[in-house]
Amino acid sequence: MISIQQADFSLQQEYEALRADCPTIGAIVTFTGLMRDFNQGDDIQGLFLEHYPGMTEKSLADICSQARDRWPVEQIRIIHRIGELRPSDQIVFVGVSGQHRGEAFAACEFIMDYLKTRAPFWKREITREGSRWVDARDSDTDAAERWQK
Amino acid sequence: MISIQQADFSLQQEYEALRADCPTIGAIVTFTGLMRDFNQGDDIQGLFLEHYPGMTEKSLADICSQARDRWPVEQIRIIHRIGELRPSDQIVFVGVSGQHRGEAFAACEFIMDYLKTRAPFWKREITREGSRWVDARDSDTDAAERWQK
Amino acid sequence: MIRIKYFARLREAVGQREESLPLPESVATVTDLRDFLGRRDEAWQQAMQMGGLLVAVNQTVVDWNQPLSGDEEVAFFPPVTGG
Amino acid sequence: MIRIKYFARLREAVGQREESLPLPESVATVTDLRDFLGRRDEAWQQAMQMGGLLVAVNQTVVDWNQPLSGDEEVAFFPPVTGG
Repeated sequence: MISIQQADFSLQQEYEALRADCPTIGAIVTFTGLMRDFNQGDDIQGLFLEHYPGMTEKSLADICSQARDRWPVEQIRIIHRIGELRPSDQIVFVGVSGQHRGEAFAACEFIMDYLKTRAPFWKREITREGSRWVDARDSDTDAAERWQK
Repeated sequence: MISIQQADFSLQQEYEALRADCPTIGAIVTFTGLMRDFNQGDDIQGLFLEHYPGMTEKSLADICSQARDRWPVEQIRIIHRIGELRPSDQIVFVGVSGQHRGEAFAACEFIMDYLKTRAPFWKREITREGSRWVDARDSDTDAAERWQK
Repeated sequence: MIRIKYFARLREAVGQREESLPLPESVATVTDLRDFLGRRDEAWQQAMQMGGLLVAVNQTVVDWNQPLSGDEEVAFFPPVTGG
Repeated sequence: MIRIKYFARLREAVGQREESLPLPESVATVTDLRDFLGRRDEAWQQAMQMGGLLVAVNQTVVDWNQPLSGDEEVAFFPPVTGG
């Protein structure tokens, strides 16, 4: 299930849903991305997350289906927040359940790497001096390209 | 922090501790291992986990310190339950927080792979026909050896 | 009609969120559309040459030689930075 | 005195959880100790030849040529299966 929302989320609630009543599940891997208060040498006071409604959901669904083609996982859950966020806020959640840990780890990291480089979200940082669009990072592109080898 | 305990644990509580008041943290990865009700073709009714008190803590501390030598992570939390467990019970938790996701993913998976092959725990499964010691898996040895390349 | 959307830094640079227009005669591909828009004025020209610019047709990122028939949703945007 | 511990399948096979004994004259390494214990009777012999058997000295897994001085905690156990 994929959610794009302004509201915060509860890790426990998502975890319970991934775990729910399925005794074949042996492994649950979760990733939570939090807002840091520091980037490129500046204090960050806040963040604004813009996205492309419609395409966002489509691209995340496509990333999930690619993950499922690669690994036999059970459930996948993605939540991405949009709008205004403050330091230490939760931004993104990816949770994967599966029979074995290797698959759950790989699928979870793959989804994050692809989300970072393919899902249409853009961050605008608010600093003391004003606001600025965040630049894409080469390290994210490199992380995503690893999976194509 | 490392805990070997009979009691269950709360993912939310562990997550909150990893997240606590540290706005430089951008990523938290958690792994939870659950008891499956099926192994090698048989229904499993329960599990008994034996360990080597003293060495268990020592080996997990050593695995953590190896992870820290490899990746600049913030906090590491390991919980492993012992004694009697039932299907769907939580068995093990590894949580890692860090500035960036790649490091947190790698450290968390590394710790699990090493725990599986180096920490002195032994599982005894209870089936309808009686009980039996679980055999070590080659796939776990392979997973741990990956990190030595 | 082609429906065109602009996002993030690009949206600010062109001062527009979206628009619709009939497919111009000179436009057969998304590259043609970008060039067409870039001829509007200097701000547009600079914006449409933004480094790393991406284009999506009907909400899927495509190559710059993707053909257009005139009834698509086309979006231009800078590299993504979510997550 | 050497303190010896046995775990899991091995503990059951030798019917013992732990014991202490003075270092036997013939024992200079952990392999010597394994062989010494294996000479007790047939059950011990079979147990101490268990496939994949591991040995830890003072709670650290060591190679089979690890020397013993006579004042260690030595543990024998099958491959681990936690997690």
